[in-house]
Amino acid sequence: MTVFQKHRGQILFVAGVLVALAAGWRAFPVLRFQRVPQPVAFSHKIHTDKAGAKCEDCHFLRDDGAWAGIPAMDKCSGCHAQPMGTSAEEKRFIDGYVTPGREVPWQVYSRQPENVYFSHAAHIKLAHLDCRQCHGAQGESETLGPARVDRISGYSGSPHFQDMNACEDCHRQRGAANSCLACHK
Amino acid sequence: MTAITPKPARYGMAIDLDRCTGCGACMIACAVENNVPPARPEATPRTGITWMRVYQISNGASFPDTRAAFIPILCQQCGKDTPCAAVCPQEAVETDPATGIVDQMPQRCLGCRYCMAACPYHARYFNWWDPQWPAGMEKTLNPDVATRMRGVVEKCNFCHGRLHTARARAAAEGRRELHPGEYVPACVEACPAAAIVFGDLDDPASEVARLARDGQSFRLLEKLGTEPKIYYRTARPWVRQAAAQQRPASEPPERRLRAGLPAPQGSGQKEPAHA
Amino acid sequence: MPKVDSQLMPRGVRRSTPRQFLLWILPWCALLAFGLYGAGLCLVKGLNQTNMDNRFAFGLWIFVDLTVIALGAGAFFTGFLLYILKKRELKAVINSAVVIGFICYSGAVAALLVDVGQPARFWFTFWHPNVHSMLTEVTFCISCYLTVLFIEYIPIVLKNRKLRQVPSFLVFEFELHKLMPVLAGVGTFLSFFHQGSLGGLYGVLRGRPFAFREGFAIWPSTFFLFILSAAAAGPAFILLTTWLVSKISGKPLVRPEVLPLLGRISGILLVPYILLKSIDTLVWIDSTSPARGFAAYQYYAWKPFGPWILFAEIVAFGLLPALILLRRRLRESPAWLLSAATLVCLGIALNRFVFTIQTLALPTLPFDPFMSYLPSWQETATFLAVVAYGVLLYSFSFRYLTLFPQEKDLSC
Amino acid sequence: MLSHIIFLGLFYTVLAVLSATVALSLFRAAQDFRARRAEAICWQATFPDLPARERVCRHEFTGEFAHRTCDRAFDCRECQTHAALVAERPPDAAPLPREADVFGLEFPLDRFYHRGHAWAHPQPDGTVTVGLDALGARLVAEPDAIELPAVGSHIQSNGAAWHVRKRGADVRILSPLDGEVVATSDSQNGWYLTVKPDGGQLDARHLLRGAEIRPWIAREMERLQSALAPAGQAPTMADGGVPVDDIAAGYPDADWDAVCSEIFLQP
Amino acid sequence: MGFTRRDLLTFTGGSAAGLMFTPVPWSLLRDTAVLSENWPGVPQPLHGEIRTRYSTCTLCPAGCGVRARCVGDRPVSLAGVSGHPASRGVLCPAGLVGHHLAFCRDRAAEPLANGRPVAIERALAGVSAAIAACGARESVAILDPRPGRAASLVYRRFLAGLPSGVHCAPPNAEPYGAFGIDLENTRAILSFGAPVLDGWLSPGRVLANRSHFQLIQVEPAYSRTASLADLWVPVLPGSEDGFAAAVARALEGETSDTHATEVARILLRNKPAIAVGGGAAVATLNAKLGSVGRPGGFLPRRDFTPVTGIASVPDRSIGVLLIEETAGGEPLPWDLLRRKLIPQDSVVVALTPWLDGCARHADYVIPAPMYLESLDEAPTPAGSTVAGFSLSPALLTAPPKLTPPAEFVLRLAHDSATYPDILKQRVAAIKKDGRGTVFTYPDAKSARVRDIPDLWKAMLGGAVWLDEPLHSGTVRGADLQVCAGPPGPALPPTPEYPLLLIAADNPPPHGSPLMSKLYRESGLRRPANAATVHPKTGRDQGLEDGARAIVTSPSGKFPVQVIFDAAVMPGAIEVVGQAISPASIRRA
Repeated sequence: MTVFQKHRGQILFVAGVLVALAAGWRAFPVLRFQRVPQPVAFSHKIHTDKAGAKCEDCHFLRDDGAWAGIPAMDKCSGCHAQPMGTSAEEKRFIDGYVTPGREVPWQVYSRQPENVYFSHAAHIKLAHLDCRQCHGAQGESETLGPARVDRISGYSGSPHFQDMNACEDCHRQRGAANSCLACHK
Repeated sequence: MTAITPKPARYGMAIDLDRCTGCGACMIACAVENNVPPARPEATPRTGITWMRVYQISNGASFPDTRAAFIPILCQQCGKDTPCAAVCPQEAVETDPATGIVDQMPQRCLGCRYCMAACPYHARYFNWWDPQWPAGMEKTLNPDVATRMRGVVEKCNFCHGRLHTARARAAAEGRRELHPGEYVPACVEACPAAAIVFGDLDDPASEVARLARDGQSFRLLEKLGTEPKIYYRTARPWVRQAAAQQRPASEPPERRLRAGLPAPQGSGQKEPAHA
Repeated sequence: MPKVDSQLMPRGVRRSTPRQFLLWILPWCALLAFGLYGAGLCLVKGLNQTNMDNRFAFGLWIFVDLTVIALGAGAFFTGFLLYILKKRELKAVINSAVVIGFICYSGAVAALLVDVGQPARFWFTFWHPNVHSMLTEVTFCISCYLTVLFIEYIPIVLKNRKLRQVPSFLVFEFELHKLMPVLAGVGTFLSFFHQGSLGGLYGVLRGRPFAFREGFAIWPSTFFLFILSAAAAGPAFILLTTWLVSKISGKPLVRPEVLPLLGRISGILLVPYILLKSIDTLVWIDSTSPARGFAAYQYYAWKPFGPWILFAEIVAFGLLPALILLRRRLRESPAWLLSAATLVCLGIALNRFVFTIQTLALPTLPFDPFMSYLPSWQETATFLAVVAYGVLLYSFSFRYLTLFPQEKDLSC
Repeated sequence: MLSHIIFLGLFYTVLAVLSATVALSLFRAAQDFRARRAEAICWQATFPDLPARERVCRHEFTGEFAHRTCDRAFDCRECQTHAALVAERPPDAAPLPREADVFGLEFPLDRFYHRGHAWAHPQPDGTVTVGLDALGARLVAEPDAIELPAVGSHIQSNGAAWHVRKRGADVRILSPLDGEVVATSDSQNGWYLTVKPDGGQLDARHLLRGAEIRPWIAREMERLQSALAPAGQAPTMADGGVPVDDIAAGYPDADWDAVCSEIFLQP
Repeated sequence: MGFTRRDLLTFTGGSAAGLMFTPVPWSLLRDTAVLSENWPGVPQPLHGEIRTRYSTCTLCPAGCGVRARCVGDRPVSLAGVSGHPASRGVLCPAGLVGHHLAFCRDRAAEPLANGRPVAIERALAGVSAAIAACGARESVAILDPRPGRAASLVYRRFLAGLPSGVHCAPPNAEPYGAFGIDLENTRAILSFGAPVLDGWLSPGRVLANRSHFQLIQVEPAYSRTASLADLWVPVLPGSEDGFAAAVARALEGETSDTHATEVARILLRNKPAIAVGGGAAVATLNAKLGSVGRPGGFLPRRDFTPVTGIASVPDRSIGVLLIEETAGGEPLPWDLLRRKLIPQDSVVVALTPWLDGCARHADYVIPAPMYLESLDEAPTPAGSTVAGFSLSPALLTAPPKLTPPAEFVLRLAHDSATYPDILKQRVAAIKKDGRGTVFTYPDAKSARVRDIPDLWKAMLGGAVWLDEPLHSGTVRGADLQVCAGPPGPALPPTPEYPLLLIAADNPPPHGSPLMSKLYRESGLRRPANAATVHPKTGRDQGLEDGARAIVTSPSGKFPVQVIFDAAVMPGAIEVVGQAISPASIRRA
């Protein structure tokens, strides 16, 4: 009687466990998210270094405390009405969006659920957080990677995405408001 | 630590029933502000959603001695032993210590409706349907308030969306504290007769605190001991009587009908007491 | 096929022919299918399929849940008497009691899952529990107790004639059965709490002076009343079902002394219940309700919920059966015994009805009307599905499992 | 906070207890198999579920009791009552005639009979042959299948010795003794197993012998007849009493599974 | 040996156990739970920069200032403009949801000829032909719901160019004619059924002054206004004029019935006092009160140009009738209009945003833009003591195929100018006169006209121009012209019509689906099909509460649902928006 015959049961059981672990930790995270590429290969680096743009030029706080977020087309067309460089991507961008005046459907990595009210004003002006704390080094990035969208819930699965526990912990540490509707709407 | 949380407020309302003309502007402004959908054709007065609902009450007398008044009912924001918050099995309801507002979290809500059974004011509403708007009208939704999905409970939260925007504006100016009057719910703003006064009940200087203290104010079902934060005012004794009295054992039919509700089975068509 | 059927049956007991059995279950299957369709509509289209509304936030389902759970209490109480207090005679019905308990609780949980607006969020209660809510207590205890019942059900299944031929099953059953007292203990503990918190569910509604009750510690008086009443009703219901099953199957299932014993237990528990219930009611009328601005007489001014309800609850469905069940002579006569048991069960149903439905029907705001409500066909269908499910599960258990150990010795 | 701890504490304790209970019983079950208690336990679990009429004490046959139900699952080895009775009335040592004809069934008196109709026959070489007695043999006359234990495997008294399938009846023959199977055969040469008994020699205290057999078989025949009788009919035998070689053939429409279970003590 | 079932079970059991230690079950549990947060059934609001834009409400003559909260360009909510001279920062319920009107059903989407879609040119040609075909005795009439607008000027010009053109207005278009009401200084209002607290004049202005005046409501029905009046005098329907006369006598000190004396005493104690609503007797009463041309009374305006009331147009005289209907959708009395038409081959043209109004009777339907969908104008606010004018800039993008009524008439007249041009001219004229002040909404400031460089731009940004008041007392033109009051005394009950039909409530305006929902669910507005009767009356008629019934009156019969209400005058049937007449009710 071989060892396999003798412990057939245990061996098969363990095999099952291993297969499950592999599937759950390796395959699942990949399958779970849909990778949505950005419509335009935008480079923060070029804009900050070459064009000498500052972050606040595009991403700023409005007087009413609302966050401007990603600039709209009129901002882009301000410079890109005509090609500034020679890159094919820029040409594609101008032909595809600037000339027809279409807004670019940017994918936001840290897009919060609709029921979340995130006040950039409070976090910048009062808590003095650094953008990187939530958005990483996006500002220096050469290109924009694809956004990860949960296939079931449709919520952002990008590494920059802060989930509620992260928010709560920070709020708890800093003694900030932590009631539901302090951040939900 | 606590330095960063502003001085807690206790927001409340004083509603002058003698000014209320029953025009319904408050209901409508509320629904617009909070993305309440137009009713389904199947909806009835008992399945529809009206965070704020204006009831008509009457002294029960017959023509020409009859007298009527209007009384807007919204979540009374109970401050003590809040009935709904106490019973929610999964902390979808809580009282915000910073504002005293009773928060309802539709995204956390299981839809068990225990809170609705618990609320003596019937100020909580269940989404019996998925929300629907006529084609194109969904473009007029207020971005500061999330739409609710079918199967959850919702209620007045003093236009929390407006509180958010007010706070954001203050934050943009580097303030943590809000100026009085910087944050006002939609119904208060919309009331043509200025019958609703809103503010911090804990701020002795505030108009609402003054009104709440003066002799003409009362609260609904005060004896339940839930410390509601909505004060009603009237100089008309019968209105105070009709609104604050114990339940009458029987009930003249017009109240039922003016409340837009179908005839109860079994309760019979009762005469007005005197008629 | 008939051969397999007969080989699954316990030996030495007579069962209806496959044909008869088929004829018996077919209508129930049809009812189940119909009910599942109704429930499906509620799940897919939402609760607008029901006749519940913002005032009648709870309807038929909650009433049914409370009732069946009260009736299902027989499982825990019989187990408690048998395994903890070593009341051997009850071995004759324990299996049946367990199955009934399992049916009642699983049925109630199923109905609850249809009843909530967002069933997919059921686990939120476990993940973000509000421990001050009676409903949390109920949810936790019921889900645990359902597990207990399931575990208690396993040995009964494993003792099936075919399954027991697998030695490992039989051995496992044997070992599990040795630990039954533990399970019985846990079950008793859990049932005790959730039967109570089901009462607390309404007793804590300070916004509903009709239901609100002062209490001890965190529990209103209804907490304890519900426990007592459930413990009293449980045995009565087992008594009824046992009698019913033996009538339908046309066979003696338990020794003649067992049913009166159950009746006696029920009666003994009924007495303190009625006593406390009366005291509680008086306290409520005298102080609790008036203190909250509601004179108790108002509640009974609305037709059809007149004062007769109080009388029925306490006297007709409480005192009367208690007296019958405590008199040996009456207890021994089947007619009296059964009618008393029926009264007890009806009394429980009425009591639960009063707390679920009447509480919501009564207005609180002075200018607010009295409400009434009739379930929609989808609601009714869902309820019937639970009934059909119960009948089917019991029929199969009765046919293929040994629910009444004494049967095979009585049958010849 | 405290309430959270108390509440959740209780909840998780309950869960722990439940899972512990199940785990424990699983573990113990495994233990039983390892310690060869499984078969005994099966019989322990089976015996109480047998109808009372199948659990009568052997001393009822010999009239020492008017009515007595066995409370030791037919294991007389530890039974004081049995010991006492045997002590005061030892089974006659006098050699008996080789053959005993009971209602035309041969029950050779040189062997010991188990209540489940297996006999044990000690051999000169110390082994014991095990077979089906005449009644059992007639019930399963031409078996559809026989499942014999592997040579070298161990059997326990009252545990399943081998399996016989006949007309949908799946019969397990209870072993009359504890021991190791040294040889197996189909019934051609009269026995199924040759067993090397534990402790060198056969302990037959719990087996029937001599004078007990006739009354025992008499009762067995009654039970057989009532089992064979279709509901409501008076029990009859094919030929005025003596069972034919293949009873099954005589009762084509009898529920053979029920019949065999009755006789071979299956629940 | 092969892979047995038992092996499979073991393996499955193992993987099940293993899975518990991976994120799979937990994240699936979470995702499915939050799935409903944005499943297809739930629309999500659009986001963008929050802007504030201004306009002026044209739904009714009140001319309220509108502050729109917009996401990008889309208005998401409307509110009043604080400090606005007419509306005092208030919008009425209908105004609050004006931006929903564009999404209502029953919208006219494209030009129709006899119910069939046509190109606008075809419609134009058809109408022109009809006009050309009109003989000398067949007049061409335009029904102008709001005379005194720039558009009205367009109509008048066009009609002047025709052999027989009639510029007419529906009844009550301008209740007080050349006069405004000096609410700010009035101390008592004696109202004969006027809905003083329920949408009368500019609601904001009325409510802002409510604390200064005593309100006496003379009305058979216990209306919302009556319920809040300082004194409610329930009179028999149709006897208002009689009561007015009685009060007039009482003012003279003659003895009269107790109510009238009481009322007279209140009026004398609170001067200046005015009487509003009602008929000729009310005019004389006002004369007695000396409220005409005095502060706190009726003050003349500069901008008034008299318009023929449709009632005074001879019957069977109109060959082509162009009816303008506003988004506010005050229902026009079609029976009255029909009588004015030439029985055969008269052509009716509906210039309307709605399909369910007069469009139902029209040969041509010219879809007009909905409120806030195109640049529009608001003339002098109702009851204002000075002339006024403001623009109503568009906040919504209009669907194609819409033609503003004035635009249509301009094209009929082959005038090259567009409606906006006309408005420009109007504003230019105001600028030229240089009289009066302009209140600009964004900064809530008033400035003299001559101090504003670009009046047009200011107006587009949200502003209202107010003329200088006339020197009070100088009454130009006619005396206080009173609106057509209620009809004469109601006929005595007959066996056939034992009861009296009276108007309960204003008919619900064309409104947002949201508004109608809220009114229906709160029961705040009585449904149009509700007949409210006193329980006693109802039972005498063999009805019970909630029963379906048929109301029959000389002018026809209609189905209703009976509501018992002890507040209703016994012997009366209150039905929403019904003209007073004898009637009977019986169960259906």
